[in-house]
Amino acid sequence: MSAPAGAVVLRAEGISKAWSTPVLDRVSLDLRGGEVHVLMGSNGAGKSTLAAILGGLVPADAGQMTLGPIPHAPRSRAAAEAAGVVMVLQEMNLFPGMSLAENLFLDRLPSRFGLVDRATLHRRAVVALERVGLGELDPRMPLARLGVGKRQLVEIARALDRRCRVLILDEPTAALSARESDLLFDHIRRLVSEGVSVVYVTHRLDELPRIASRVSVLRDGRFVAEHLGGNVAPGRLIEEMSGRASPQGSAAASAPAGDVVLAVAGLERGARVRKVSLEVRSGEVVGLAGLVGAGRTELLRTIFGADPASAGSVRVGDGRAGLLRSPRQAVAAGIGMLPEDRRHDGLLLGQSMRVNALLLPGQPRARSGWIDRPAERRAAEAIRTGMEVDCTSIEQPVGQLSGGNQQKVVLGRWLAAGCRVLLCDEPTRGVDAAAKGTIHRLLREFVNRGGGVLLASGELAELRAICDRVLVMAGGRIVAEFERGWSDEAVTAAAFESAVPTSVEKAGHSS
Amino acid sequence: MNRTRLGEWGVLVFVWLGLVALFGTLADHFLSATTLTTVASRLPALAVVAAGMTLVIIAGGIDLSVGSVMALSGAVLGVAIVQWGWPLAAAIPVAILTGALAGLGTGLVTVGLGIPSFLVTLGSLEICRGLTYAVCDSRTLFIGAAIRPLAQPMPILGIPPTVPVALAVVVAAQAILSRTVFGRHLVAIGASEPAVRLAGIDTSTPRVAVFVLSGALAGLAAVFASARLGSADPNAGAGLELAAIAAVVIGGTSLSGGSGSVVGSLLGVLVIATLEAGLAQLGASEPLKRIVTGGAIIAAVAADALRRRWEGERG
Amino acid sequence: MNRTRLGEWGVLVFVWLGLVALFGTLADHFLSATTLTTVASRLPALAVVAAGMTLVIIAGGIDLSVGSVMALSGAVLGVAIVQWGWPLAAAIPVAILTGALAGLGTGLVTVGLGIPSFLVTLGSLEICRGLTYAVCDSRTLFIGAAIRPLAQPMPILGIPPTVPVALAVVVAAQAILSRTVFGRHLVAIGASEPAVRLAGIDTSTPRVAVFVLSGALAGLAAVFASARLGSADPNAGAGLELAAIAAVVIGGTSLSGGSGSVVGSLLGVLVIATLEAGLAQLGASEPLKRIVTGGAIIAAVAADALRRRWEGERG
Amino acid sequence: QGGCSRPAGPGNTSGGKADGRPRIALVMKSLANEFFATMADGAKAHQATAGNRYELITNGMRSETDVSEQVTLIEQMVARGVAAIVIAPADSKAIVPALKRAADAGVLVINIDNRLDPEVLAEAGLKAPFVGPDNREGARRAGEAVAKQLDAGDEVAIIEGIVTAFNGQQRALGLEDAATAAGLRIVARQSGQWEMEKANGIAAAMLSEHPALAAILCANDSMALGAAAAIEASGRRVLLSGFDNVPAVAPLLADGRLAVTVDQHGDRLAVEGIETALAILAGAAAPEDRTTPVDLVTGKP
Ligand SMILES: Nc1ncnc2c1ncn2[C@@H]1O[C@H](COP(=O)(O)OP(=O)(O)OP(=O)(O)O)[C@@H](O)[C@H]1O
Ligand SMILES: Nc1ncnc2c1ncn2[C@@H]1O[C@H](COP(=O)(O)OP(=O)(O)OP(=O)(O)O)[C@@H](O)[C@H]1O
Ligand SMILES: [Mg+2]
Ligand SMILES: [Mg+2]
Repeated sequence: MSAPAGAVVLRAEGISKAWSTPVLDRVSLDLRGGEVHVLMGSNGAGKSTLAAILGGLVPADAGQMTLGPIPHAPRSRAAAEAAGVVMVLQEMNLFPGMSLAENLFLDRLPSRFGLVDRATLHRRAVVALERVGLGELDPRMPLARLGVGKRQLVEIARALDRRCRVLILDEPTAALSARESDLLFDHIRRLVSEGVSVVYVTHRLDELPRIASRVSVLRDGRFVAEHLGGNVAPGRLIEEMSGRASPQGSAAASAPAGDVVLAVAGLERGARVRKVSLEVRSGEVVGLAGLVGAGRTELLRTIFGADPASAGSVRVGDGRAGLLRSPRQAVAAGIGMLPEDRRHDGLLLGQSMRVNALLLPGQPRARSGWIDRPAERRAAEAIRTGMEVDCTSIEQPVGQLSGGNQQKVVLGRWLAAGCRVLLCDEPTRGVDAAAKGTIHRLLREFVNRGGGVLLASGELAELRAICDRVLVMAGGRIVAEFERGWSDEAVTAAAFESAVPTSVEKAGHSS
Repeated sequence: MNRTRLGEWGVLVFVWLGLVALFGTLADHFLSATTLTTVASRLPALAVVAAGMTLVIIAGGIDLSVGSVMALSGAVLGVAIVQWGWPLAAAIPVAILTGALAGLGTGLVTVGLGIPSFLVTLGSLEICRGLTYAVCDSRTLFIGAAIRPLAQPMPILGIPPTVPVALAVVVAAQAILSRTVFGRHLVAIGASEPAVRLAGIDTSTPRVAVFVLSGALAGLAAVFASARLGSADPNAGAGLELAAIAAVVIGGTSLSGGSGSVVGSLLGVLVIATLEAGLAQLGASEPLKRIVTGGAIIAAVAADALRRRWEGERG
Repeated sequence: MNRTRLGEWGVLVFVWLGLVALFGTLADHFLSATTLTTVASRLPALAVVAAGMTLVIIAGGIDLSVGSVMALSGAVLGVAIVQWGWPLAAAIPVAILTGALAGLGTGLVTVGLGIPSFLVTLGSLEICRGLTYAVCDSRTLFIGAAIRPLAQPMPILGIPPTVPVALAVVVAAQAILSRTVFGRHLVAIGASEPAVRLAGIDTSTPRVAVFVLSGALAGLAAVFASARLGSADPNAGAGLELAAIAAVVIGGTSLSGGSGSVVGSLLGVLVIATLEAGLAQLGASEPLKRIVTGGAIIAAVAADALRRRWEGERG
Repeated sequence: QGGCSRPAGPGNTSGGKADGRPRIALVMKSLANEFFATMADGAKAHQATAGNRYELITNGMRSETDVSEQVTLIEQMVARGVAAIVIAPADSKAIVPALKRAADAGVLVINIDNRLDPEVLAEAGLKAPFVGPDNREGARRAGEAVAKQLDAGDEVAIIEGIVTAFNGQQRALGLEDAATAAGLRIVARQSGQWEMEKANGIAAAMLSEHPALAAILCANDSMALGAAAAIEASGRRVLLSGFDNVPAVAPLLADGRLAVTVDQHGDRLAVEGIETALAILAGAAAPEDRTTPVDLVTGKP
């Protein structure tokens, strides 16, 4: 993209913010007209906090902001939006039970005498949805019918519909597939050409060359570097973000594959998982690629027994082939899972790292059900060191940890349990580059010790970095398999060619 | 969504028809116009309270104080008519206002201090009952002729005028819920209050307003109950909160907020009233009544759970 | 966490001391050994029920049936002693078992069908009350000398033997909660049931077990209550659920599950019992009693909410 | 008088006397019930007019059926150091042990309103003089008054109070006695739990189920008020009886919608109990049990 040309639109100077500890320390940032200003930094660097201050969600403790010539001190998100600063949050704030249209316009439902004008609402909703390529959806259908990716698009559509001078996007592509990301980038480019300025937070290095006009790097709440244009050497960025040299070499130092540790045969679950057969060998990381809604999450959950299968069988190692009826059976058989939504399904956010790391059927215990506290503390400390979890103590609630550290806690739990097979669903979504590297390395070490991993990811770069083989899913089936050395084009083509529209969304139309 | 709604209501209508058939067989005169009148005249008070409760629950709260608020409003109504000699037309608004004020207090404390409404209304339940005893000196007030016309069956329909009023309230509450900005915000608040706040919407006002509404409807219920009984009873409404919650939940509203319907609650009320009337006509013994009522609550909720599961599996 | 616990308990102890000082000034014999004894003898039944309720609420449920279950267990105890002539040592386990079975039923329905326990126990509340009336033919059963020793003050301490038993139960329940794998799982289930299930832990067994425990403790409470009355009263425990919930929440347990303590609930019980004792000694009028009790619930919860906010601000 | 503690236990003769006046506790059932509210008012008026001869503490329960709460009240009164407890028991058996403990602590116990079970009293070794009405007899006379206006074979229904309450049972028995004696047919009998609202629903159901119903006999006036509304809504002419003579039924008596109710003079009941206590405290011997009069109050025929 072209270098920033416009005048400064939004200027922030000396912004500081402390929660329980200082999070932002005298950070300054300026945003020029028609630029895409990318913010990068490790988990917890303060990117979202800075964005939230700009967007009026939280007040700064110190510092000033100006929007054009006038001071910018929004007291609320609504005030910021009125001034033309619109923000898409990192955590999705949508209402699954309500219709798409209502989700898009909840704070400004068209109404007459307090009565919602549905016709206008739906007309506007169709327009807003078309903007993000969801024009074919019925705005009356409940949001609950959409998968995570499409929900993210709805959230973005909500922001795009507002007249804005500044658009703040906090990790918008974390849940998007390549195709959807492309669509979003097209939009951003269009908005920029219309003079809108964008603040863009991401962890994905591969996106920089495609949209960044400028890249600012935050580390521990301080501004550390700024780069013009998007062509920055990844190694340098990682160094700036982490404050140390980036680990050399890919994590995929592949060992020869051994015996089959996981064999899935003819697994079915309604229309979402159809006759899936696959094998994972010891020493192997097998990837699952596919478009949003292809059924990867469902497949992993069905293998794990979290959702009931209607037919098929699963075998772990030399064990008996059969269906796993519950996660309990799966864990007993030697499988562990990193769920897609780790905050809800993987962790107890209010509980300590110690409790979460040892949340397993076989907790360290002395006799007849009584917890052996010293043994427990030792085990938790061992996981903390082994997994390089960054926390103040093992008593810190995991809700306060960064995404990457949260994921390390879940991973550490399964490794401590001694499982043979790990099912990983988007294990590094929203995780910074350094923590991502650590997680990949830990997974690699796990397979090198004889384990097997089945890993679903929407990020082709991740699949390339760590997988020995990649299976492509579409419409609940496995439609292609690639050995190392595959190209993005080939995988994407396979995912598209066989992509069948899901029956779920069709039903939404007909109602 | 509409299909689901029909499914939900279908189960209830089915349960209700089952009850009617059962009692029709067991009791000699169950299938009669008198029974209809009896059941119809018992509906209004519970129906409007359940309507208010539905909105409160959908918005993520609960109101345990409805029974006491109803008693308090009834006491005020009785004192206004009997002791101060006010005309009905003046006393009724005051009774409703009393309920609304009680609701306002609850709402302000709940929202202002950020305490679960379960606890605040557990407290206001006691406070309002105490105030009721204080207002009417713990005595039943006989209102009599001044208010009875409201509860006398109308010439042709055979139902008292309170019934259409209550139905209108239910329809209005349903419309508020599904057609107004206020109603949609309530649903959203029940689903996730922080998310609504983040969307730049004021959540305090609707959250307080829904308690005011629930209180006002409890006040209206007091008018209905006083009309039917011809008296204001300081002990009125004991256990009303549980009956209303049961009706709401039988009607398919989720106790955790964010979804539900007022019409469903009306069906829930109908089921409960029919069950009561049937058991009374059979002359069932007290133990049997209790066991059947309890079993019915569990059965209704279980049926709904099974229906959901079944629908979920079909896709 | 421990600092927070102390803070929580500190507020309660402070509230309690305030009450004692207040009543000590207003009523001339309040600060006496006899008052202590009477408060102490009132505690056991409510304390063990509140202990069970604490575990249920921490695990994300609620048990509205405790009062009826207590009455049912009491009726069985009475019938066993009076009509079948069983010795106390045989009748007590049967009473506790009755409670446990009622809890088992509740637990199985709740977990098996996936229905909120609020509704299931709303139903079993009615069912158990009906069964109670059926078991004892709606009559109070006088047990008499067989059971009274349990309620007689012990020689030196001046408190009945039920008090140390109840304290032991509270300590045991707290130990279960914070020291056993079962307790750990209960807290985890209350925080996020799906997360626990996906960690490969069986959640059904603990979820059912906690209702069995709550039922068994209601059965034990029935033994305490029967000892105090020398009789089995079919109406025992009406409203007990609300008193227990109030105690639990005053004690700092979150109604949404996932955190809390049994010791806190005991302090909650103490506050409630002291309030009751003080108001009774003053001979407060019924309206005043209600208003003060309600106000106290709200005040206690508000104080806790403000403390949290304040601690949150200090970080 | 400060908050300093004074021992109040067995053998403490000064206990119960503040300023030399005896302190008397009146423990009733629920003050939510009008009958007891009247009783409390009567006692307070007596205390005020009796020239402050004694100090009075009145207490009632939250709910009429919560026996254990009444036991708590008894214990608190002992702790407060009263000289006598005048009690209207919520249960004729279950509170005897608590009263026995009170008596052992030196407190005089007078039983009013609802008679304690003689067997249980004997078993516990407690003596408590009784002053109160005969509920069964009162109800029988009310039933009789209604039966006089009916013919043998006519259908009647009974709405009982809480089935576990002793006075409820007595009243139901009395009504039954009268109906049987007059050859009436009792076609329905249910509990209205003492409540107006419940009784209204039950009466309505009885009226639809029994088209020939000639009378409804209620065990208290609250339920009679509920039944009266149901009768009026049905447009039928059905005789009705109540019990307690609360002020609210006056208009119903005046126009004959309520045929009869029973006055047990609740206000005087407590006063007589207190007088008995004062007499015994002053040294008189414990009197014999005494049944107080009940009066029929009949409506316009
Ligand atoms: N509401 C809050 N209360 C307390 N601490 C908070 C709050 N919000 C954020 N923090 C803390 O502030 C720090 C910065 O968080 P922030 O979300 O800004 O980081 P980020 O750079 O966006 O990270 P990520 O890449 O994981 O999104 C973190 O340590 C976080 O735990
Ligand atoms: N609980 C549900 N109810 C309705 N539809 C669902 C549900 N869960 C998933 N779906 C739909 O089923 C399809 C398969 O979803 P799944 O989450 O398995 O896909 P995925 O390949 O993992 O994609 P994603 O990247 O969104 O996780 C999607 O269209 C999704 O919207
Ligand atoms: Mg962030
Ligand atoms: Mg997925």
